Amino acid sequence: MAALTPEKFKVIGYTEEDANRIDRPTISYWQDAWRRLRKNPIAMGSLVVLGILLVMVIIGPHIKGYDYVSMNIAEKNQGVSSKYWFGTDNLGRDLFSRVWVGARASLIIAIVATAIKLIIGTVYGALMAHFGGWVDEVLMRIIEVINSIPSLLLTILIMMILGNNLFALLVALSVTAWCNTARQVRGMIKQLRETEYVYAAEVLGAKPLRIILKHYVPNMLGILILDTATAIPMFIFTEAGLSFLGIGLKAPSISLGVLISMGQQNMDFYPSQLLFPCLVLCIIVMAFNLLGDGLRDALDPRLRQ
Amino acid sequence: MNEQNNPILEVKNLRVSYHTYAGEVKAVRGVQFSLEKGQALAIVGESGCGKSVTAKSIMGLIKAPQGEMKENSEILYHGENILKYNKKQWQHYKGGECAIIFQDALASLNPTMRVGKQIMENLMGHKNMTKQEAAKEAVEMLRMVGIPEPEKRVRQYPHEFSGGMRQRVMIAIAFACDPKILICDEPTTALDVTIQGQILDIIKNLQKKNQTSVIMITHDLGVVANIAQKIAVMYSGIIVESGTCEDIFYRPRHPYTWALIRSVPRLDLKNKQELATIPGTPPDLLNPPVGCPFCTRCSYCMPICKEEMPEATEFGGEHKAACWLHHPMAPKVEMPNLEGGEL
Amino acid sequence: GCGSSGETQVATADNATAASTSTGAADSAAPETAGEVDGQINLRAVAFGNNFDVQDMGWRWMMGECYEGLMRDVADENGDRFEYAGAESMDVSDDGLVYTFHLRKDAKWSDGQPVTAADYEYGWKRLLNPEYGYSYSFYLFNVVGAEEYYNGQGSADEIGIKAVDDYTFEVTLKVADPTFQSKLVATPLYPTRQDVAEAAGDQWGKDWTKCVYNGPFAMTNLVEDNSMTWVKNDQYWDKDNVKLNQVNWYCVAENATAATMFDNGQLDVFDAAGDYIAKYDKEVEAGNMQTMTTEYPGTMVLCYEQSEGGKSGLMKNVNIRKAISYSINREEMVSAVYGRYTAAYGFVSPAITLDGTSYRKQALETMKKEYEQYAGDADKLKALFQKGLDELGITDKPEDITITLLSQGSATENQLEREYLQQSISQNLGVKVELNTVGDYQMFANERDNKNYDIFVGGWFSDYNDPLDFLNTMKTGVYDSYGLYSNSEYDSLIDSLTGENDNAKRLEIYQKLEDLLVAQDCGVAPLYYSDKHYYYQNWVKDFYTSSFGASQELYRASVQK
Amino acid sequence: MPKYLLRRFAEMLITLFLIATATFFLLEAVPGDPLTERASKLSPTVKENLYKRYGLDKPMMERYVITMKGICKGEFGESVVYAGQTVQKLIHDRLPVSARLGIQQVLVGITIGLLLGILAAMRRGSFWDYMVIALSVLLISIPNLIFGLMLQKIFAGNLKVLPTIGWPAGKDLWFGGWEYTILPTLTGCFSYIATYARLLKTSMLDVINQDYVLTAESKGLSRGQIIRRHILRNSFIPVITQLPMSVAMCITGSFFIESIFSIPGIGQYYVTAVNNQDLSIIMGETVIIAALYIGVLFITDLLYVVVDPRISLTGKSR
Amino acid sequence: MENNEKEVLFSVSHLKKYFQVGNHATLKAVDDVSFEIYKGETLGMVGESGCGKTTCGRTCIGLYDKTDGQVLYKGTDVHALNGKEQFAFKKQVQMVFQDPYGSLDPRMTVADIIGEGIDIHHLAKNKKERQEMIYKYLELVGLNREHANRFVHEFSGGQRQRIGIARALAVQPEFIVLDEPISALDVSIQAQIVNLLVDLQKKMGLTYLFVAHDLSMVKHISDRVAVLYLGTLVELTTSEELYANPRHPYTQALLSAIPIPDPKVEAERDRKKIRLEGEVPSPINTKPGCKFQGRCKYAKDICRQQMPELKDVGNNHFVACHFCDALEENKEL
Ligand SMILES: Nc1ncnc2c1ncn2[C@@H]1O[C@H](COP(=O)(O)OP(=O)(O)OP(=O)(O)O)[C@@H](O)[C@H]1O
Ligand SMILES: Nc1ncnc2c1ncn2[C@@H]1O[C@H](COP(=O)(O)OP(=O)(O)OP(=O)(O)O)[C@@H](O)[C@H]1O
Ligand SMILES: [Mg+2]
Ligand SMILES: [Mg+2]
Repeated sequence: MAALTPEKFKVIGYTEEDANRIDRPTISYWQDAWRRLRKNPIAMGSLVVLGILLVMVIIGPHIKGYDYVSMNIAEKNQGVSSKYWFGTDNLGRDLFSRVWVGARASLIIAIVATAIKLIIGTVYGALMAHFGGWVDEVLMRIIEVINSIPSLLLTILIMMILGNNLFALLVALSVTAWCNTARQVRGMIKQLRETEYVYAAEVLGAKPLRIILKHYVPNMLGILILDTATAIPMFIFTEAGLSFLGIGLKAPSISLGVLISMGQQNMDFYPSQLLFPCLVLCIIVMAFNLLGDGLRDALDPRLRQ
Repeated sequence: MNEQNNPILEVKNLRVSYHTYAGEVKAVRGVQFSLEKGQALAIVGESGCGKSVTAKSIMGLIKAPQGEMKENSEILYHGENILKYNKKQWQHYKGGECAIIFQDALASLNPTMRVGKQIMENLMGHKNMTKQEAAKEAVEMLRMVGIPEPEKRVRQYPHEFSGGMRQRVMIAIAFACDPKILICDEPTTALDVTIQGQILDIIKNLQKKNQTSVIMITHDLGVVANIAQKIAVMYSGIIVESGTCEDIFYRPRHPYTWALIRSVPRLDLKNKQELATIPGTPPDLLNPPVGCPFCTRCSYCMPICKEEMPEATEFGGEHKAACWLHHPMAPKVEMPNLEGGEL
Repeated sequence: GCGSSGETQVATADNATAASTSTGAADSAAPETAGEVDGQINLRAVAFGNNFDVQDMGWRWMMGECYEGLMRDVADENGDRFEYAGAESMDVSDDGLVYTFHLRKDAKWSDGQPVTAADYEYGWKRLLNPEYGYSYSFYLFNVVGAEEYYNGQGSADEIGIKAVDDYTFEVTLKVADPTFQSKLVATPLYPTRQDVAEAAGDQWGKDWTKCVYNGPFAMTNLVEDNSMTWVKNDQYWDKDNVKLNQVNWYCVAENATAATMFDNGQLDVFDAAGDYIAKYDKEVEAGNMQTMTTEYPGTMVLCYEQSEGGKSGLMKNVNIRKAISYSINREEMVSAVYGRYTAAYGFVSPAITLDGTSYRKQALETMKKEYEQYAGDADKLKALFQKGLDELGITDKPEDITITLLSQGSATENQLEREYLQQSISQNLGVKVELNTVGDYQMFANERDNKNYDIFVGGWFSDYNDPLDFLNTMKTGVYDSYGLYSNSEYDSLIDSLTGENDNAKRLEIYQKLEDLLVAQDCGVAPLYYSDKHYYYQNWVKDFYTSSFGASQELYRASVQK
Repeated sequence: MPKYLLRRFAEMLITLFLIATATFFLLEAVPGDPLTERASKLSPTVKENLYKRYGLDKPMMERYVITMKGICKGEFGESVVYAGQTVQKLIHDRLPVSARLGIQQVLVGITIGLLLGILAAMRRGSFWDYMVIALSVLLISIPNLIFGLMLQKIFAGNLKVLPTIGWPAGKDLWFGGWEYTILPTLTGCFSYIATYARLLKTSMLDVINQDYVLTAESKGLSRGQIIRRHILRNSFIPVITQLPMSVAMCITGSFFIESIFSIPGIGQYYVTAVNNQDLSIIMGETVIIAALYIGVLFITDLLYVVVDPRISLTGKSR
Repeated sequence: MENNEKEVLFSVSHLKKYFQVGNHATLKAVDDVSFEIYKGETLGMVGESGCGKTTCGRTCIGLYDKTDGQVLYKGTDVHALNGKEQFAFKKQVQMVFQDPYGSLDPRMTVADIIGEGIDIHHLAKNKKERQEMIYKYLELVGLNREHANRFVHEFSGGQRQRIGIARALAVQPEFIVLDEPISALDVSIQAQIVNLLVDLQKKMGLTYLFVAHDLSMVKHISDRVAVLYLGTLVELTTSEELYANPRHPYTQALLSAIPIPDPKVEAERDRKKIRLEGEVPSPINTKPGCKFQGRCKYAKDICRQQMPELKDVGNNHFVACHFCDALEENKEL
């Protein structure tokens, strides 16, 4: 304890500056969220895993130098070896290269489908919330109808109508998925519309476009990001499911789904053909899911202070 | 006040921290007070100074892993440290010995459970009543807190009640098992003055009738004046001054208390006359100042205040204040006039 | 009938009233509950059909066991042979035009009624009835008045099909036709009970409980997509030779499931494919089970879109077709993709016999010689392809050319097959091969009929034992489904067979036809000959398959546990 | 109330009508028709007969009117692909099978899912929490088919404790032959386990932070009592919201399960029908499934009211 | 303050604002309210929670559409402005919101929040000027420049409310609706804000509509006070008069219920407090007659049948009660 000297007992009062000081560093909402995300080891782990996956998806197919389509009947159905890290498939193709090519396709499909879902869903939801009244009713009814038709029917029919191609696949994947986004966006905007800061902007004379761009959109991003993080694994997974019905990508294009469905048919004999694609799928889905959980926490306004 | 009656509740060196993403929030930093039977203690202080956390600590509601009760913290109920209680004892203590009323009655009542059942739940848990007895008793409880047609009301859900009535239900729940201690965490802040009066009356009457000790948490000095015998003034996780009602209102010794009392507009003030204010904002509990927490806003701040936490000085009776101004070396400062002007 | 690739066992067939034995023991559609009857066999089907109309040839593999026609294709260790069944004997007039069948007098339907010539007459005429639109009506077009009736020009009474008396059945042909006899084992020519069929009305052939049976077994229970039970038909004339008391069929879609059941002994027979073959061959070696492979009259071929040249427009050129055909290593494909079957260089399957000997033993696979010049030589193949391009006046480089391969199915074999073809062709010819893959047969047919392809894998599974059944499919206008191969020389050669009774001459013409189709025109590119490959438990005895009757021959099989 | 029911009913009918219309035109948009394959071998006159028989010769709008009229009368017509197959027959033969499978799946799946969800929520951040997350990701990432086959191999193949394929019928249709239903139910319930575990966990975490849970705690209730009386019911809204989706999924989504276990349910037939463009059957099944879905939606709305007294049926819908 | 020729800024007559809730219920948030606001004054508006204060304020400045009645701002109807006029109107009339946490967009920096009005009304010629203006307003409300680039969640409640005030001031309005600007704040901070507001009013000649339920604060800041009960105006007079001489039974109860922060006074008063019976009724589907009837111990038949008019009882004092004169006499008893 420092000695108590008389100087220390001179009234000096306070300064405005000190009184109003904010000790915390200046950070934006996103920095804040990022900081919180960074504190979450699980989410960061997922992020790292996703980073590694991303790298592997780009360079993975080239590591072993095997082309993923050329067959080599002499070396079909090989197990794990130093030559073929994941073994080969039943036409003698290197499974390691194929898995990463497949993961790449799955990811791209999922990302594009998510983008479609987000764009359509956001616009649709915004329309519902903005116009309200009978427009809202009608648009809502359309969503209801789409949701009531078994999605399997929609998917298969769309693949039939548009043919078995990538575009059809994307449409089929996102045809029902956007409904949920639209609902969320609608709810969010309806809620935002009643917030005091939007009223404040209105009092200031802000035009609707300004309110949308400056207030609605930034405040919806959290939800949309979360939506993305959950939609991507869902699409990867749904696409994999379609491969089992024989619709989906055409050879030589492959996705994880195609690999898994091929692997399934050989699982009694060459389990590695099923194991590796499944493993990669699980890792991707798990990473996105855990990241999504982390994001939910990081973006949750109730957890901030 | 007298030595002969042992305090029913004694809080010693209570320290509670919350672990958040940003770091450790030291919400309560060494709170100390005692409460006697039938007494009403008011804890006042601004928002975020740790009043509710103190109350929750006494109720045993600090939850790991976010919340952490620091070592050496002691809460003695009839001389026994409740922090050492086992599960059984806790269950008996909570609700049976000590009850709490939260500020937001709507949020504090389970929206999906009938009001009567929420009262019965407490009765059945602590008084070993049968369902029928408890149901009857619940009606009585509602009648006691002045809810009309209690027979009908027990079968309703909280959202069918008005704000004042919900708060009365909370009171009924709290009083259901005749607790020895009642903690009211800002029970009337959300209510109108007319309803607020009714609620305070009910609490006061029940307190008198049952000899219950009350801890009233509020930042409304008017409410404090109405109900309390003892007052603890809290600032930034610390009790800066405590004493009897008269002590605090008429002989306050801490600059914060001065400022607090003066900043309340009084009806006898002249129109648009400048009010006394406390400048600035309270410190951040994430990194509380080493010295006196009030030093950044205090007109009497001295260099020592920024360096070291002052010890509590006693002024006779139970009146204590923690301020360097009462150190012998400090200049003599009188409490400024109650009227207007900055401190 | 025809199939695209692989075989789909979806069936359609017929029958009659008040099933005598529908006291179904099985309350549960589950395998093991059907009480332990001695002598029962458990079999698997990939899918069940629900057409019991014999004339529709729907459920051939069932019809052979529950129904019976004039003759029966009987298999034993010596292969198939046709034996009299519903008929005891047959007289053929010297000009080969009039066939008189003397029916067996002890043949009975499962409800105890005798099988009479009237039943045959009704069945045959029903086959020709234009209202029903049976696909196999053409079997009888050579009968006097038949085609006219079918096309709405004549009446049923004018058809040369007559029940002379209860047990004498007479058929008059327009021209002599040596293949007629081989059609007699086919289900469309089975008898049908008029009273039962008419009583069932719209439900005829759709509701199995309204059927009557005249074969060794009678259906007693059916749960769609699940299981089917037959019991021995005690009204059957040859019931003493039928050793099995009950046959249980299970609908098991997944090979893995079937293998599990087979390993457990829940299935007695397993038609393995792919890697299961290697697995079970080892078991056979160890004496844990038995195996059997028989030829089956089916050939899978690569079809080209020859009417308009396909999506690429190239398929009209014979050199291009040949280049594609020769770039496929059939031996490798058969072993890598299927693990069974035989590489094919001809169209007619070895299972087809002529005068009792396999047609393939009598006729060369004429394409092989040219194929061997090119096989495995990418430069030569490219040159051949280029030659075709030059002939068409196309200046595109091969790498800018895309050939579309239409395919269907999602089983491993289907996938491997199309990827193998895609790889082979694109590697050898340097062209791009695009896959047009559809989920199922219905869509496949749509795509095919809309000509959204250059090539696809098709196949023909013969319905009667004569090379003509294969070769006739490629005649202009017979089946549009085979890439629309059309050659007037080929057509006139086929026509010249009409009325030709001399088998030697016929063989000569058949050879010419096949040479023209496969070697010269490359109208189709044969890939492999189909076969049947079964594993069965050691306790199963005398289990055979027949080429033109039931796939699984249970008539004489027995179980000795 | 009757007024509300009436309005609700009318709304359902409108939705059903829209669904039927949408389905009809979607099917029309698909190239080709169900008779292509069958007709390819037939002569033109016979072909004509065939098309006439199924009414496919009429112009689209006329067929639309006919179809809609049929639906009003509850007649969907006969299958074009499988002669003799009608929607009525499907409902009679197959719907009960699917229903039992679905109910068992949903019940078992939701029960286990909810238990895991409670475990994860109560032990947030612990080993158990992560186990539940990992398990649920695993369960939804791996296709049903693979699980089904593996279960089959293990329990029916290696251990021989359960039958490989089959499904109770006859008098066992609803309450017997349990051993047959174990594996299919298990296979099917995995995805529900995953969904509901995560759903309940999230919503419980929301509820746990509510003030009334603190109130409950301050009454001295035990943990179990708090969960049962105060947390669970209040976390059920999202779970209820998910229900209709699960019900819709358990009918068409059982395709693989029905196929590997040879279960004669409606799901398998539905996929076949869609692939075959079997118009009448698709229409029929779609309308039935949609009606079921809408019905469940209605039940969900009732459940909302039961679970949360703040929600009123006749008030604004959520 | 006594001179009657003060300029009328807002003239509200028979204003009604109903909300449609649920299917057929009407919530009468503001039911036939008339008053005037003079230029340069502060009109206080008190009443319990949910009595329609916010709604009234918002309807006055055109944020809500009215159901009936009229609001004139400088003689023009607020609800009948065309786009351009409305834009100009919004520059002159501003609002400070009740909740300092909810009224600031969490994704914007303080500079952007204050700058929004400047941008919308093109008050700054260039970036630099905008920046300077922002600094000016920040300092005006007692914050400093370094706060400009921070996000609102870093600020305490009082600081946030000051940001809200700066935002309103940035468009240089003449009139500001202060919708309970202090009720969410700490006692120690409340005084800061009130001082600031009084100070700004003096400096800029602003007119305030000050909404609050804290009567002591309202008395302190207001020239005149309007008391609302369940959407209707029950009493309107100068603040001195109101506190000295409340005429409406509700006002009387209200005033007597305010707890005084002085134990002795409080103990004294406790016995004299008027205790209202019952609960505040719901504004949905109210009964005819005086809205206070259910809780008023003086209620007679007429109160149940007829809504009392707001009438002048002299001394600029308006009361809506059938018996206010009788009560006046009874008071002494
Ligand atoms: N669950 C929690 N997690 C993190 N920090 C918390 C939590 N609960 C309270 N705190 C922090 O502890 C400090 C004291 O909070 P407390 O609720 O006791 O304040 P208070 O005095 O009751 O304020 P008020 O008057 O607003 O109720 C605050 O800074 C608050 O942010
Ligand atoms: N947008 C709205 N839709 C429906 N009802 C509303 C709406 N806004 C307000 N109300 C209702 O109108 C009544 C008056 O509300 P208002 O917000 O004006 O009250 P207030 O006096 O400002 O209360 P507080 O003191 O709580 O802010 C309340 O009953 C409220 O529920
Ligand atoms: Mg608190
Ligand atoms: Mg308000």
